Amino acid sequence: DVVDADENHTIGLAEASTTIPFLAVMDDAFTARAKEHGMKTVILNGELDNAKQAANIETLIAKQVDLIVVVSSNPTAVIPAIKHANRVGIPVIALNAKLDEGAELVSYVGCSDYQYGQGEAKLLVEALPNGGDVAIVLGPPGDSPTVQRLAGMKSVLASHPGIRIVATPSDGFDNSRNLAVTQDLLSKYPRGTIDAIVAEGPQMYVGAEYARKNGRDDVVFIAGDYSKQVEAAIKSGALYGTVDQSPVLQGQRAADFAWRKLTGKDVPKESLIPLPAITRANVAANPAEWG
Amino acid sequence: MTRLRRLGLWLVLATVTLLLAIASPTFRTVLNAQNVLEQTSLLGIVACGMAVMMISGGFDLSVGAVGASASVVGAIVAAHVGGPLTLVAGLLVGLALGFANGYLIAKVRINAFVATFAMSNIVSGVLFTVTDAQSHVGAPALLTTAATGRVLGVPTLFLVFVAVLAATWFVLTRTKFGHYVYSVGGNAEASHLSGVPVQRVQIFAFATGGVLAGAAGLLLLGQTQVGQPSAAQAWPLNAIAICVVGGVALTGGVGRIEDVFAATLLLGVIANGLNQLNVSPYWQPAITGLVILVAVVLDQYNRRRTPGRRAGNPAEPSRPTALVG
Amino acid sequence: MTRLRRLGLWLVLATVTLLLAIASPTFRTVLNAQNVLEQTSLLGIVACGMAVMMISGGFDLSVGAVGASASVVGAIVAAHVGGPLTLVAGLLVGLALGFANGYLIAKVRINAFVATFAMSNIVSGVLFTVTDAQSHVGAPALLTTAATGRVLGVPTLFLVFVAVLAATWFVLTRTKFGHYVYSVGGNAEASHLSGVPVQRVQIFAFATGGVLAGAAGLLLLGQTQVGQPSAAQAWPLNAIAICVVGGVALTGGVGRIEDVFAATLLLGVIANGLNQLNVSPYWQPAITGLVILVAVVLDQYNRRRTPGRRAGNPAEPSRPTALVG
Amino acid sequence: MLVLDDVSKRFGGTTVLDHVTLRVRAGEVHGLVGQNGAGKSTLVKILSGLYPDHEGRITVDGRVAALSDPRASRAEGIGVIHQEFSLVPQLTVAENLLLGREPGRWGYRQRRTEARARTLLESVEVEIGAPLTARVAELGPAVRQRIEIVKALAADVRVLLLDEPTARLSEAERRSLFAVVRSLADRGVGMIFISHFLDEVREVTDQLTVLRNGRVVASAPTAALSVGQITALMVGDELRETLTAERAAHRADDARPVVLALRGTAADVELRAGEITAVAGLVGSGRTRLCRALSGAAPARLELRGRPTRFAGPRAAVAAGVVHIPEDRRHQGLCLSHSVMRNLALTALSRGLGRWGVVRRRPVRRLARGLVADLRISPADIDAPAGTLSGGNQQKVVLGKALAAAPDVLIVDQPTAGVDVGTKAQIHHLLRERADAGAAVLVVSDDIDELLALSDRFHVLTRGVLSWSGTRVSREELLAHISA
Ligand SMILES: Nc1ncnc2c1ncn2[C@@H]1O[C@H](COP(=O)(O)OP(=O)(O)OP(=O)(O)O)[C@@H](O)[C@H]1O
Ligand SMILES: Nc1ncnc2c1ncn2[C@@H]1O[C@H](COP(=O)(O)OP(=O)(O)OP(=O)(O)O)[C@@H](O)[C@H]1O
Ligand SMILES: [Mg+2]
Ligand SMILES: [Mg+2]
Repeated sequence: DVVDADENHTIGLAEASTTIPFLAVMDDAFTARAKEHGMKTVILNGELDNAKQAANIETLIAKQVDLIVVVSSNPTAVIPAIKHANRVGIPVIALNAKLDEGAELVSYVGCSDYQYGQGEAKLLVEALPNGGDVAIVLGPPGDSPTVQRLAGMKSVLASHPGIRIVATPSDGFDNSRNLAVTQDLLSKYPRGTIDAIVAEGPQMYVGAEYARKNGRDDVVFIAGDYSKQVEAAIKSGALYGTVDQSPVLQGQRAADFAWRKLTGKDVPKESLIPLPAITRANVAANPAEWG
Repeated sequence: MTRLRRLGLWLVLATVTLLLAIASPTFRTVLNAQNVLEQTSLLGIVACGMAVMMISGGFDLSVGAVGASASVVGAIVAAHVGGPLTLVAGLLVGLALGFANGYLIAKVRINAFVATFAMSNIVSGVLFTVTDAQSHVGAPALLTTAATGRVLGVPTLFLVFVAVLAATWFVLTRTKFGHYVYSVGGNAEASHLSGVPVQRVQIFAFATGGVLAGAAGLLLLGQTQVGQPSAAQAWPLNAIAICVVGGVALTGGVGRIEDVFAATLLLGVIANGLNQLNVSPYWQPAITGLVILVAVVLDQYNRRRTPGRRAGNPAEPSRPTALVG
Repeated sequence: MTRLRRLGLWLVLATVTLLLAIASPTFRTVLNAQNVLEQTSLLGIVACGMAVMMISGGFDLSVGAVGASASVVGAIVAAHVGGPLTLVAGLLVGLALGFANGYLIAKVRINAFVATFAMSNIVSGVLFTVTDAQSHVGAPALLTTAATGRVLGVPTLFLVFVAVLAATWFVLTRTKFGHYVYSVGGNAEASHLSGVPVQRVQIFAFATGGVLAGAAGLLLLGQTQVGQPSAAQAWPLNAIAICVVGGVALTGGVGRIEDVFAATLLLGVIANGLNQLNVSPYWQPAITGLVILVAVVLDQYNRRRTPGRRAGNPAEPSRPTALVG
Repeated sequence: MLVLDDVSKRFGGTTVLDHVTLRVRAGEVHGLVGQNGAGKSTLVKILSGLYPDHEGRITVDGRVAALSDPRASRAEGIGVIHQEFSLVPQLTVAENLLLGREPGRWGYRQRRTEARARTLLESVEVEIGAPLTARVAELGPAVRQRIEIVKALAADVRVLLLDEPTARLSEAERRSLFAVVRSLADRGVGMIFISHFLDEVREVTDQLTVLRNGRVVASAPTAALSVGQITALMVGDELRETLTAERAAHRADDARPVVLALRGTAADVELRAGEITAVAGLVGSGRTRLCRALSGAAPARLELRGRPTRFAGPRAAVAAGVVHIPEDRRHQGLCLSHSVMRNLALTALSRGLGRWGVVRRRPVRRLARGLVADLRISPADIDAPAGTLSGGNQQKVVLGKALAAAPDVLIVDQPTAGVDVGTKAQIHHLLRERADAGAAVLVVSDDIDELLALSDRFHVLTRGVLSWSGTRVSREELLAHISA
């Protein structure tokens, strides 16, 4: 392929799932920014299935797209497919989820789930200066974000022995189950026996609102990600805060990098977006991007 | 005898509850009991509809998509129009989709798996396209109260569930339609020969299932305040599991709504109890699976010992039965 | 006549392929054809096992958990011991779990839904606990080649699939066991009275399904290089869907492996084609659902028109049939 | 009052009814006879609204009847006793009796249904032999037959179609059914009566129509036709010579070796090589139980060729050469969705068709073709699904399945229920052949004449107890022993 500045480039996005609101906003931002650069986009749904994601990358190779952006739900599983793309000379950018060594990547754009967990833990430390007992509500067992975020949290809490993890139930990133899990925690730990509940995802607003309405103001709630519902819950005081990984920023940056690569400009090997903490203090100034 | 017949499941429920109450001091609090009742109710409502469809000889893999549609449509209507119209809209969505399922199955003669699997895909596709996969915020106060309120300490959601149970029980045992649901599920051909309006019964069974899935979707909206297109994906399999544990045959014609109630509570108590005991989320599915197995074996044993009241074939000790149902 | 009987599905497949080839220039490339074959093969192997279980009158909701177990165990063995032992270990896992399912269903007489649902939960739970939910990296070269290699341009994975298809076809149509699988699924009691070892047939049918799920898990490991405990969750429903679209009745006794092949390719071609046509991922499930509906209706119509050759009940135009299967 | 004009029905390419014209007057019992597969049940199904796609015109009382579905047929006042029962196994006897016509508009009460069923039973004076609250799944075919009859009588019918109602009735029940038929006729109900028992057809019908291959070959007042003439009309010229009914030689011989014996029950029987043993008894007397005990379907202490044995199941029995033909062909005998060939080969497979588990196709096809010819299964298509065969032909498939295994002990429960006269003789011939080849055969039948024609030795069961045994007996004596 001769790179021609006037040629219409097509970039493929092998998405982990297109039906998760967060990722859907990222996809939209990616598409919009790509369009500004005059590039077409193709988005494939990986359905959170390793084999399906690998197959989608193969499909993009067969479609002869000019560049592939990969959002993977497993850091290893897509490596063989990316190697194939490397062999046929299609550049690959990893987005939102970091990949293992082994394949050649133009760049990684996103955040690290590890740092994300660290961000949540820092909020926790800030909310509980005197330490206390906390429960951590996990995502779907075994999924990469679940594992990485927990590891990140534990790394920070290791230097704060005053904060003890007393329970780690799972809500599977589901609103209704978050409510059930929160109810169970609150009945298991009556007033004064638990100090905070931290979730790995944005569903925490449901449980937090429940606690607020039922007078459990003794518990601090911290969510992950910044949806419109989380925003409202921070404003209402139900949530203490959250870590915001901007899907818009990530999508835009991936499109920018793709364009730079295809037009022969250099691209940084890694670009981590900031993971600002959102609390009551700055919620008004930072409206949520998705919901 | 008849009364004893299906005590099996209730005994398991009582035993499990007792064991958990002994093992966990927090399990036996009033607050926790309220929680259990509230947490099981949503899926219980879906399971009531699923039971009607299963007794009629089918099942519905689209209840999740239907529930999600009702919640999204409800949220949109609540945001733009508001009030009781939300209810109407959500239930109508459920009714229409249930009818569509029933039509495909009874008239076009597509089997229930394919019809409702395809329906689920189609509904989800439309929903994601319309909403761009984003959640919609908004629920009328009525729904919020229904989903999260308490009446004299009892969760309103549980009261709604009990009302649905009672209505389903009444329909199944005290109306001609209900009687026909059993006869069609037991032997559609014989029912047809006997003048039972088989197709109409099938269509209405699926319409009932659709309406209840829609109602559950609305209550989910009341509970979480958002209509989320990707919600409720686990409903179909979980509702079928509740029904099967409750003795509703996948082959149709057999099942009692009381036992579906027991199965709903059993699964709810286990899930809650394991959380109360701080069992690792990794172990929870395994323990749930084991308890289900034990419950079904005991229930079966109990039914086999009660003479002359077998559901289905009078199975001799060594006589094989159908694998399904 | 017999040969024409189930052409319906193949015609739909041919039509869909042709339309896509016309509509999309990249769809009709050799590379893409290779991709389609490779992409459908994993699920196709699972569907072969599912077909055997379904024809015998059951089905298996644990194929996903079994596949994930085989891939994780395979990865661990590959990392510590390596080589061909990986294969043995993975297949043994599948075999053992399949046997366990069969035992629960045939001997303990738990219905297939509950038994395999519980098994799936239990296996996943153990797997998560043992691995602490972490993925394990490592696959022997043999598996990597089998899953990703090409022989004269044909994906090895597809060749494996074809071999499994051929073996399943042979077992189902040319062996005593295969005959028994059909007869047990068609009428377990009549088979029992005719001297068919019903329980043994049921157990072996589930063991077959387990082994094939294990094999698919190993190939998944070869394809992705990682054994992930949460992988393959969509396999059970998707494999059942393939079988049902391929005309395998959920009520047992009916089904042909050739048609399962056609259904596998059909679903694979649609998924790939919609991607090639840049159809929005939101619309894809809806279109897939519609095509499935149309395929099943055409197939059914075709079967009804072929005189005197109906599968299943001799269904008359106005006579209702069972909803399932 | 009921008139069929040029009624035809095709299944795909095959014409099953060919321009049938039939007239049933009020108060007339119209007999309909013909070989298995002649199209009798198809005619009944058309009238009950199952085949709205038939050709020709049907009028009831001069008005064209639109028989679009069973409800419409009912609305025309047509009641049906179906050959293959229209019962829902999961429902109770009472619920089945009133299915589709429960009292009330929307509501449903179990108790009211039971009360209504009870009054119904009293009014028709038929003893069902099972409590109204029993589930039909737990009942045998004889009881089901009676439920089917009462169910049809539940409606206020103007035309009643009886498709082989007596196939599973005892002598006494037959009598009471005939009484009901006669009183209905007196009330002006027109009836179509289908049966393979030509004597009884001659007894109860006024008018007789003979069907052959879907065509009406004769229609005349019954009195004008002898049994011989009817038979000749039914089968045509082809097969007449086989019809000379064989009368058993009654060659019971205590010197013959006992092959299989039941021990330690109140109904111990011994089956001898080369003999046909009959077991007679009323419905529910335990005949089926005896068959199941002997064939490994129920646990029992047995003696096989002098050695104490316990079969672990039917499979062990089959392996030892003991094969059982169950009474309920649709539920225990056949897989209706499978081809005739598959069904015929099943038992033979476990007796060693094929090597190392591999089944060779050609011998299986040859076996199936042979059986189809021997038993005159029609259509003679080994690939046709068993469910599309007529009732009598299905029965032949069940029998053929057992014969294919070349058993040493053959236990047959109701071997010829619903089989036409010609084939019945052929089946008797085959059973006799098996016995002559050295097999021990046990026959259970409600048809006394069949037992008498076939057997060398007789046993009578009364409430599960062996109440009489003998080798020579007259019809009257046997009847007396049975109802004693
Ligand atoms: N659904 C069907 N599809 C194809 N052929 C059929 C179907 N139903 C019946 N037939 C054929 O129609 C013919 C007539 O069958 P029918 O049941 O009317 O016979 P019958 O006179 O009642 O016989 P029997 O005395 O054995 O009950 C048979 O050859 C049968 O195989
Ligand atoms: N599985 C069973 N469980 C309980 N009772 C049974 C069972 N099978 C049969 N019986 C009862 O045992 C008795 C004998 O039944 P059996 O079926 O052997 O009689 P039969 O003479 O063959 O009658 P039929 O004419 O109904 O076939 C009946 O009263 C019946 O109700
Ligand atoms: Mg007939
Ligand atoms: Mg009997």
